[in-house]
Amino acid sequence: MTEGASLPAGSPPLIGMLGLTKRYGNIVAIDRLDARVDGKIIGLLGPNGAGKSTLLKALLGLIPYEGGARVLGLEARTHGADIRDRVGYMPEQEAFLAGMSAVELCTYAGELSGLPRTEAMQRAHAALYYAGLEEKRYQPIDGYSTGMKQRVKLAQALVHDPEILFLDEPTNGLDPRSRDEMLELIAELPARRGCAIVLSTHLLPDVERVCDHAVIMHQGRVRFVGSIDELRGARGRDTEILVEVKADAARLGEVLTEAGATCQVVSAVTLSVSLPETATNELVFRRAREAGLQIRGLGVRRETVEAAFLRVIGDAPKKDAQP
Amino acid sequence: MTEKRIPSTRSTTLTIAFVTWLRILRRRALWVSMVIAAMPVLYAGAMMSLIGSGERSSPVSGDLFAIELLVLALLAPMFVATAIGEEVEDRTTTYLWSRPIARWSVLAGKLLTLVPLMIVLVSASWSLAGWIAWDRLPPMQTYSALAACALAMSLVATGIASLSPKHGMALTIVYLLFFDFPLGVLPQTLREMSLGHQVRTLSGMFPDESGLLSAAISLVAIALVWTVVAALRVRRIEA
Amino acid sequence: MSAVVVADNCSKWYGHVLGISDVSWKLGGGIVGLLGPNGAGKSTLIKLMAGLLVPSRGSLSVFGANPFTDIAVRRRIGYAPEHEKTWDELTALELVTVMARLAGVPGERAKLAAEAALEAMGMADARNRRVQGFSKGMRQRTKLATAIAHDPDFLLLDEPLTGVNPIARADIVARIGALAAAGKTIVVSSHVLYEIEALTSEIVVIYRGQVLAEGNVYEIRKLIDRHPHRIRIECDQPRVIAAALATADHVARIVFERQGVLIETRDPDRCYDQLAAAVLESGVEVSALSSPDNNLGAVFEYLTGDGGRR
Amino acid sequence: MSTTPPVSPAGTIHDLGYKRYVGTRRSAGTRWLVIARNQISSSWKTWWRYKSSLALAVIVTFIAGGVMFILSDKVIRDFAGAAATTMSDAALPKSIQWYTRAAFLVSLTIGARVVAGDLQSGAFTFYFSRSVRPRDYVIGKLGGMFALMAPINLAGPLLLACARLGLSQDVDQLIGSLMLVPKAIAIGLLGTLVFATVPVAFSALIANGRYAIALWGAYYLVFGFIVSMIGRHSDSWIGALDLATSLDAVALQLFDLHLFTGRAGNLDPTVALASILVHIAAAIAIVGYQVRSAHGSGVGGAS
Repeated sequence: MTEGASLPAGSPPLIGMLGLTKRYGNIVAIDRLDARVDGKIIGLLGPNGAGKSTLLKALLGLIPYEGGARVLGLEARTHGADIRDRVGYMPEQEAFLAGMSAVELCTYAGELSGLPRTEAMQRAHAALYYAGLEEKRYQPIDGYSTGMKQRVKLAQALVHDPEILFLDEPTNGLDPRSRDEMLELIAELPARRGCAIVLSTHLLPDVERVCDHAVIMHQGRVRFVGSIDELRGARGRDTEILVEVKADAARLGEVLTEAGATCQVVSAVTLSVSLPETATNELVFRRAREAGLQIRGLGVRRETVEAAFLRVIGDAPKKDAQP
Repeated sequence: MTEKRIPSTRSTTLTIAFVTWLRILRRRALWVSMVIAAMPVLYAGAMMSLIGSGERSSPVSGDLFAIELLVLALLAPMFVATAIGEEVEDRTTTYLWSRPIARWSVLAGKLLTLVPLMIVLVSASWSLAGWIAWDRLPPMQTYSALAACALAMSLVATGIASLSPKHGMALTIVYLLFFDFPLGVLPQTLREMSLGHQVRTLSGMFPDESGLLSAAISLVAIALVWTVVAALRVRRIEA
Repeated sequence: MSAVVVADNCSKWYGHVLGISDVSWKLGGGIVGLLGPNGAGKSTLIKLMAGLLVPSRGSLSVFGANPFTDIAVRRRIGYAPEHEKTWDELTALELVTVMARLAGVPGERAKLAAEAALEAMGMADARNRRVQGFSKGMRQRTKLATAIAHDPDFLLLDEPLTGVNPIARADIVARIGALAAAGKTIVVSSHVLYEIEALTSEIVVIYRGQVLAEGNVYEIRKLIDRHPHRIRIECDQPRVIAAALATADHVARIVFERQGVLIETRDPDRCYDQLAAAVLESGVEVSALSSPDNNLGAVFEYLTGDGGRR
Repeated sequence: MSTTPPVSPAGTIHDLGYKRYVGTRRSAGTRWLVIARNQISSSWKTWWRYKSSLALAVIVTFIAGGVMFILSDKVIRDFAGAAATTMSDAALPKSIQWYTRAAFLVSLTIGARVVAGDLQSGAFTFYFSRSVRPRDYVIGKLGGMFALMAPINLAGPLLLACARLGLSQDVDQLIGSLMLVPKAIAIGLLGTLVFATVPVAFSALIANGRYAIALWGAYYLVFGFIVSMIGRHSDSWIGALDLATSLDAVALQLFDLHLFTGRAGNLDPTVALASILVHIAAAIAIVGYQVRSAHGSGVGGAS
């Protein structure tokens, strides 16, 4: 990602929070958040129940809160409607209207955000083209596959020309190609449409691929705000790499283990390798060649966002069994 | 491990009945239906306090029975059409149809819970209303007529809901209120097609109506038609 | 040994919408990954095998019987659907117990079987909670438990790993692997190759309603090798690597990027070898090596011959 | 990505890239119109949800109009012979209860699941993540229902009133019956308002569409019948809680018809009118309250 914010210098941050607190009865959903968030694609990360959804609701001006929450310099409590005209929201769950086609839904969405009907229609088609739903856009959404529904959700969030997009789990349930395409769409958006993106997800590789900034939440608190590079920390010499071979990862594991590396076979063709202190990737290439194996891929050697994430939230044990 | 045999139809039906009961119990259906079933009691109480004990005339009892029929015409679609429609809409049919069970046993299981539930609700409401209105319980014959009505209307709802899962409930109510009941006041030949009319005859509260046996036969015939529709249709529903 | 599933010119349309088209396919046993993009026909094929759909044309049999009409054969099938909704008012234990009973496990034994199945899926702690409060991962586990509680011989798992976080995913994969080790025939559908690679090396690729390829994952990879590849090398001296490969006849294009070089080749197999040689000879420090074309999506496009179009 | 085919050397390449929206946005006060229009167009799609009931209303209009025209001077009397009127005068008020029936059909197929359907399908997220306020949603949905109900409840009586004017034999009679038009509009508006609001209130109260239909049906039919009977026997206002009879009573009073009044005969028209207005007001309040309280929890509620 390139440097520099999309807003001119001196303008307010994309999102600013000052002592933002939200209580549901006795439960504190988000607790005294203080942060200035800028960037082009901002990953909003955190385990289930960390308060991500509550934060998004507060920023959209949909729920009362204590403290301050500003989006594009507007206070959400008082200017919710203005903010929502300038923000596109792609929800995680299905939010369609029964019996409508994609074009109808997007046109309707545009009109609801204040566009005149003709403009909304034009933009609905443009947004659907952009999201890659061409010939099917006249069919009712009820019959769409998961991937197409995600595209419709993206298109309806884009249709009213927002300055920020809030995307909630946009790649859930997508096959790799659709996921690639969705991430590509997302990555292109800041440049092509001049809008910033807040991407809430639990798929950390997605964050790694497209985000330049991250906000990590845990138990209602912000644990980290900053660029992805800051999140990963100073890039020292990382020890763990992921190697992909044409065939027989186990064999490569054997030869590398002989050379002093610690290996773990991930699948028939991938291998996770911790190289000995003094070695470089050259060792992998050499040993593979000697064993007659072909290297097909080599993972980036740095702390993954996943590892950094786990470090930031205090290495809390991952419990899927949390609702 | 367990030996592999397919479940008996009896056990399937009972299991489905159990599930249906649990689901009904854990959502708002019960109190909604109680509100509806309480209405005849309200009527009986109000009328008795207004008219007083002297004039316990047949118009009130006729009205009371008509109200019970209306209550059933709402409860049967609500329970049965919802139970079938939601199964299709939520695609939980995939769980059911992938099991080694006969499909009609699913319908039977649902009816096994819902019909007695309706009979209990309506009987309670009818007993209470009757007791208020006449100081004694209504005659047994009226109970059997209401029970037959509950079953027949449930079968109609089953048929319509299996044809149109999504709108089965609204369609069943419209069918009963705007087709079946009005038919009941038409000349003899058309009247035969009305469930409402046959139930009135069976109740024995309307002496001018025709014979019990023919009414019972007509009732069974109407219910049977819709049962056949449901049974044929459910075999073809894909998940 | 006779085949578990035999599909014979089997097609399925929903109205005018194509599910699968003219599939002839045999499944002998073991654990098989059913791969394909969203909407390719994976679910249709699985539902046909589970007896939920009738083929529009042709036939499909499971253990020699038609699963749609033959009740007894469905006793041997365990099916976990793709969609989320269940009877959400029930607790996990109630749901699985009921499903086991409907599959023919009698009386109290159904409850024991359900408890065992939930235990096997790592859901023992949550078994008395209602499904409506479950997260996606818990729902997936509960669905899997309903599929295995009656001890079927043949498991059909439709996208069991979708929406599950990475750590839970590894756990579920391990649990499915344990079932396979217990001798079940398992079909697992997924749209993510690496999920499946962790489970099995036997793969069936479905694309546009047809069986596009089947066999060992290595053979699928050979298919992938037959079409042009782009290989991205991130290193400190991209021009050295580029120079080493520039003369090779299979290299079609070399593009320099911010952090490295992108090489387009018509013969990936040779290119990877030459690349490794170049790295070793020049001593260039390679920090990453990847190929955007080394995935199923690329092979779908290549094999169906429609390049960049969708 | 954005190229045109090379037509001539002097050709230009147009930039088909993204254009920012530079126009002004419609003011927030117009959003309800969009919602109302969507409600109408989605109800119009299937034949049986709305069109069939509309057809029923058209048929009623034709029959009533035919009665007016063919039997115009036939005099009808009640059994006592005390009151009498012509068929053409009776046709309009007596047709009101048929329009009401058609409207009730629409309320079952559409009205009683308007809000419940949106709650179930996640549409609240769709609406409230945009600059739609709860009041826009409420006004839009109720406005849409009003527009759907008006052709049934309002257009028919109005047409009949006009037909009645056209049947006048001389100018005096025409002037005498001129008041029919505002009267028809008044009763039509009342009916429209009742069926545009009360069923929607039930759908807002019960989040499940099917239960909402059942409860609304029970309220309108069963409870209505019960209270009207109670009212008849007790001579009290309570009968006015029955919406159907109340509408009928108001219609009969407006058109000054005192024949074959049925259940409506015992009802004081003023009380009936008051009850109808209270129903409408309460319904709007309920919808407003329920939508408001669902509004905050509607978005991003992934638990």
